[in-house]
Amino acid sequence: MTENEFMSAPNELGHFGSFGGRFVPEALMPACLELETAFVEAWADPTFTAQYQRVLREFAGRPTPVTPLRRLSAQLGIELYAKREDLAHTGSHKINNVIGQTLLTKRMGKRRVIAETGAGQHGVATATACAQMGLECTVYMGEIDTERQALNVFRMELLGATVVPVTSGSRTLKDAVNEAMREWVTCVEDTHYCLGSVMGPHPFPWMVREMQSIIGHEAAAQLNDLGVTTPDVVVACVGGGSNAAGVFAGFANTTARLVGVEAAGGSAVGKGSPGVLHGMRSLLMQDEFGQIEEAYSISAGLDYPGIGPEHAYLADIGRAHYFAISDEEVIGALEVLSLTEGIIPALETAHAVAWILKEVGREIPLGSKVLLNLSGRGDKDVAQVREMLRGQG
Amino acid sequence: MTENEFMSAPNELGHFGSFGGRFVPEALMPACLELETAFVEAWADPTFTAQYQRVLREFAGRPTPVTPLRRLSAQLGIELYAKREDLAHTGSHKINNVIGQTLLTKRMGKRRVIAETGAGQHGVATATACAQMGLECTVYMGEIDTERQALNVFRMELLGATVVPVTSGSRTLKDAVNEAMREWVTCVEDTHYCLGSVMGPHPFPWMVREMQSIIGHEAAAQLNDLGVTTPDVVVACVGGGSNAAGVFAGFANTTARLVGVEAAGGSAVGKGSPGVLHGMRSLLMQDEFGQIEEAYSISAGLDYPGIGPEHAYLADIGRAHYFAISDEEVIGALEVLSLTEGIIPALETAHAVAWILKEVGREIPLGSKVLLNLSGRGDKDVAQVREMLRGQG
Amino acid sequence: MTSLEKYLRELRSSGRKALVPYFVAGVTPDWITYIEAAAHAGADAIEIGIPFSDPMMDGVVIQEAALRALDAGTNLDSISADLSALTASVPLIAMTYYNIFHHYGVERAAGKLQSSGITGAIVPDLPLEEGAEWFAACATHDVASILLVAPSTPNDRVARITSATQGFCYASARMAVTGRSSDGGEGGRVVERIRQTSDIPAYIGIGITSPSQAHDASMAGDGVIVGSVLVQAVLDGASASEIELMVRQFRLAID
Amino acid sequence: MTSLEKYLRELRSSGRKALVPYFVAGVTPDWITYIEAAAHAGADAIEIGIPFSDPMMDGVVIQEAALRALDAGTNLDSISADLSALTASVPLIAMTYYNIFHHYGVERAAGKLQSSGITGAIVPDLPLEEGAEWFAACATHDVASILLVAPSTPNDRVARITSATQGFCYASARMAVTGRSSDGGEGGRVVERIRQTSDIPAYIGIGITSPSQAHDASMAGDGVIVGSVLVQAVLDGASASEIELMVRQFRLAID
Ligand SMILES: Cc1ncc(COP(=O)(O)O)c(C=O)c1O
Ligand SMILES: Cc1ncc(COP(=O)(O)O)c(C=O)c1O
Repeated sequence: MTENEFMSAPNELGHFGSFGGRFVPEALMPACLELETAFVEAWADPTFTAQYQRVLREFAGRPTPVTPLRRLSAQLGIELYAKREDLAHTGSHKINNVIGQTLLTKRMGKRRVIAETGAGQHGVATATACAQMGLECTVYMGEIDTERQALNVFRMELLGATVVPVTSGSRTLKDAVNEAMREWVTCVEDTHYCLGSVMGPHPFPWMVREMQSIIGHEAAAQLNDLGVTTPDVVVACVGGGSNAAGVFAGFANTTARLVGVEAAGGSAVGKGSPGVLHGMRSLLMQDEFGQIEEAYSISAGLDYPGIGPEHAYLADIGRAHYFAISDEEVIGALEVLSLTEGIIPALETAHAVAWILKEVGREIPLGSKVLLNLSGRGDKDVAQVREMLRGQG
Repeated sequence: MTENEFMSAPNELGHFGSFGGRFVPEALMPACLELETAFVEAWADPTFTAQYQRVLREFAGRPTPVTPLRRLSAQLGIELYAKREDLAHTGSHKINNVIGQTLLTKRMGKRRVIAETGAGQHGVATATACAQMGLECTVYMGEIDTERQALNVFRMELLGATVVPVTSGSRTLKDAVNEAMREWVTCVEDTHYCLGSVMGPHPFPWMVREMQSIIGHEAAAQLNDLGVTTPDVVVACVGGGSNAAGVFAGFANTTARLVGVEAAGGSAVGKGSPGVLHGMRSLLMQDEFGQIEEAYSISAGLDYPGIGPEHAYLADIGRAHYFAISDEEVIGALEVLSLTEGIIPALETAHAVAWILKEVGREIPLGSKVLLNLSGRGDKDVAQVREMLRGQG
Repeated sequence: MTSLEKYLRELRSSGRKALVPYFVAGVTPDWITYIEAAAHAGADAIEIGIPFSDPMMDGVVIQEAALRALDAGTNLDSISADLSALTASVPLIAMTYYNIFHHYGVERAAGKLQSSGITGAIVPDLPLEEGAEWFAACATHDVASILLVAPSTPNDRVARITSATQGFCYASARMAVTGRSSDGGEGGRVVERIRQTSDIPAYIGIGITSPSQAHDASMAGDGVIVGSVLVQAVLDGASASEIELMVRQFRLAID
Repeated sequence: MTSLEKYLRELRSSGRKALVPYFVAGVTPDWITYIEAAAHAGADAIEIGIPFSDPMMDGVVIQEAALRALDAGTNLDSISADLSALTASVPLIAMTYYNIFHHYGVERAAGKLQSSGITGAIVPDLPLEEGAEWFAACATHDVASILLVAPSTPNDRVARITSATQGFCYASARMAVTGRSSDGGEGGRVVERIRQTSDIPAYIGIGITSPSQAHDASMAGDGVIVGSVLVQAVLDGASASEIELMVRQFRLAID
């Protein structure tokens, strides 16, 4: 938890530049303050961080390896490495954050966790950590998503969680967050809200980034072992931005170029403007009157109209750069990585892959050393991809 | 590759006691001999084993952790640990063997790999390793299995493999092995047959065991780090027996009791008798005239009427013990592990879990230190389990 | 002191408990008639909900009404235009989420409220710490920024909130979003804690759905806010005179 | 020397090329009539396939026939019983997979073959190295154990095989399972390599599906084995006289 020039702690209001903050109903303010205090104390407590690291090691399979993607590198004319969050328990980086927050829940003496989920990755991860630690767990999920991702609903139920279909608004992720916040108001006493990305009110964006920064710190050391002192480019997909923030954290104060890749249909940096939603001031997709727009992406995990406030800030100051990838480009990238490297990435991750494939020789000079954060595995998406390829062919 | 008293190399004919051997058509004999020589040389070559270990580390995520299952331990009154092969790339231990064999394929100068698969786990693992190494790959899969496991077929295809539906016989795993052998005859020159378990003709049972023994060796060291010098019981599910052989190898010459758990409908030790099939003499389920019987199990990976010859031998000399678990007991065990530890196991693995749940206080004295080989993750089975639980009401 | 606060303090001095009904702007084409009806029935001020796509503090009833209003194309400009037809002279208080004002531009938004005859604003997701810009804009345009105190708010925060709130202090009767209600809630205790720090009028709201609940709340506080039950009636197709009748029952209960 | 080998060596001395048709026992209720027909048509010995559930060396045609026979309840005992009705006097050679004999008990199985009038046995999945028990049992019961040499067999192995095989040495014409065929195969080269090590009669089989292929093979070897094409005809419903005609064509081609 070193003090960085870039990606250090936000100010006491949770501001990253003009972004972040804590835009919550007064009823939740004490819980946010309590959480901030608890997090700051825990994160400075070697006993806590050791426990966090132990659970990640013993239970979640950390450290995940860095894999040199040799065949794809040769084809592209760059040196490409993948940080393998797909190998973490439950299949993505989401577990890192969730283990940190559930441990914190126990430390705060709370007995119950609520969470929102879109496709179900964060929900499954939360249900998993709660089962492992013996916490009660309720997951809010848009009704449409519960239908699209019925298997993930069943997975959460197997893990002992209660899944509540959210029938308000667009009945997807954005509304699941609204509903989780509404519910949190009624049970802050004994319940922690385990937010799934670097978003929401302070201290969530900072806390989740810190709990994901293990990705970047591991990767930096592992690349070093592979002879790469500093990569030229670090690339990650961005939904809320937690995997990106996690990997960026390991390289923020190096010369590495940091690149976040959004879905074209959920491109808060590309198409958004500053706004306030879900407890934070950040970049949001919204209409002329400030009504939040529906995101649409082929990948449920990037289907969010906002972005974490720290990313908005990093974009603002030019420390990180954000690009958008269209649905059409994603499937091809998933196929290329599967075929040449034997890794079927999540559709979310495939956005980052697609950007690399597209930009070699342009944004990525030939010969560059590139680190791809392979945020998750594609098993969850295989049925969908199959349908889509059938549709095409 | 130390010389053990138990689980040392078989004799020059590939015999483990009266089991094993090389019962193949003359046309395949030279290939088996060539493979044996190549394996013996490679396995004694530090460059090769280092490469094997490097790929497992960098690509497949080894070492997989040993997780203390604290909540379940407390409930059961034993000390239970899980070796987490579910966290290996592609979701099970199958990748260990496949990486060894594909590296060997390259070393032998062959350019192509064929494999059999039942549910598709070994097929996906083989397709994965072939993609990673740039080998051509054809997978034989019973026609019925290609229908039941259409998503795994698609996965293999995404990874660049050709999947050939086998229409002969019962159109399941047993026939896929037959067909792979038939095809191998026609292409032994440039093609390696990557068998998926500790079965088939010598050197496969030995070679696959050696390539899986990394499970047991890692686990022994990891348990030691957790303060367990020697576990009292080591438990693994048994289809062909590769994950069991792999974990047993780390404990064969300790006082640990070794337990293999078969599916009641595929119980070669429980219901079988000595016979010859697929190149080996082992225990087989067969009728009074020596016709091989169909296995039936809820879990496709245990749906095999035989068992690896070394297991037949270990059963024979009493070094390992084999029990059978019925389909009905499996689902409950899957639910218990999911609920109490946040790990949804593969249906195969759930057999081993079920045996533990059932035998605590009987075969497993209270207070025992038990190592469960958690051979694979349940994601592949979740749809099936959901249907079954629905069926129950 | 803003005009609204002056008015409400005088109301209290007169011994009258304040009744503040809430309606969602734009929920029907003739939503203005509900405002007129409520004013007729004796409302002392009226909360006008400006619909937002993601109403984090609202329960299903108000969510549904907001959605209808948005589908009908409601926005700050259309509301302002609609309000120009209002004949009743009753203080109006805007209630919405911060993004609506933030996106419109806080200065411009406060001006718009003023020019629409709105003299107060409740922005439940804008806490004390983040409000400076908005509060300043409101000050310029004589719009009272009304803050909430929740049952969970610690005492030191109550003091800071009551010293910043204008018009009145909104005492949240329960840890819940709008619309939920079964018991009387903790409004009385919240009001007590407010009074220990300030003499600002303290109104109780959130989950007040029956006249008898309103009566109890008015015993503890200086006024009551009644929302979801009215909005539900509107959603169910109530006429303006039916709404007038409902508001009158609340009026009777607290007088 | 087994009776079979003596007989086949004499056949060779007489200058006659051996024709060995193959049928699956039990494939039809009256399968014995095919054996009679083939004997009539000039077969010098007949291979009788004992069906096995997992025929690893067989292509689709023989697999299908084996499946039909198994479905009809065929087993070693039923075959033996059926054979007792055979009138033709032609050497019979059993062909099956090792598990059939292994499970029956090798001693008992060899005795059963003998008592059924079978004087040779081909067990393609039982290699030299694993055969000792079976070979010994066969020896006791005057059953010739016939071994195969494949195109891939290295020379030193060829020598060991030819010194162990009895009756004849089966020269596999190609690297394939039964039934596949397009070209002439490598049978000639395999026979040459067999002859460099032994004077045992060498018969060519695997994939010989036409009389002209049989003719070519008979030029190189001492006999030919013809299987799948006959089994296919049986599966297609050929009558015994049609089979007789087919075998006669092969006979003509190699004489
Ligand atoms: C594999 C994977 N990658 C990325 C994301 C996007 O989340 P974030 O931007 O917080 O990393 C998700 C969300 O579900 C995911 O499952
Ligand atoms: C997870 C898992 N465990 C066990 C098995 C059984 O194989 P083996 O007995 O060779 O370990 C399989 C086979 O597919 C499997 O997928």
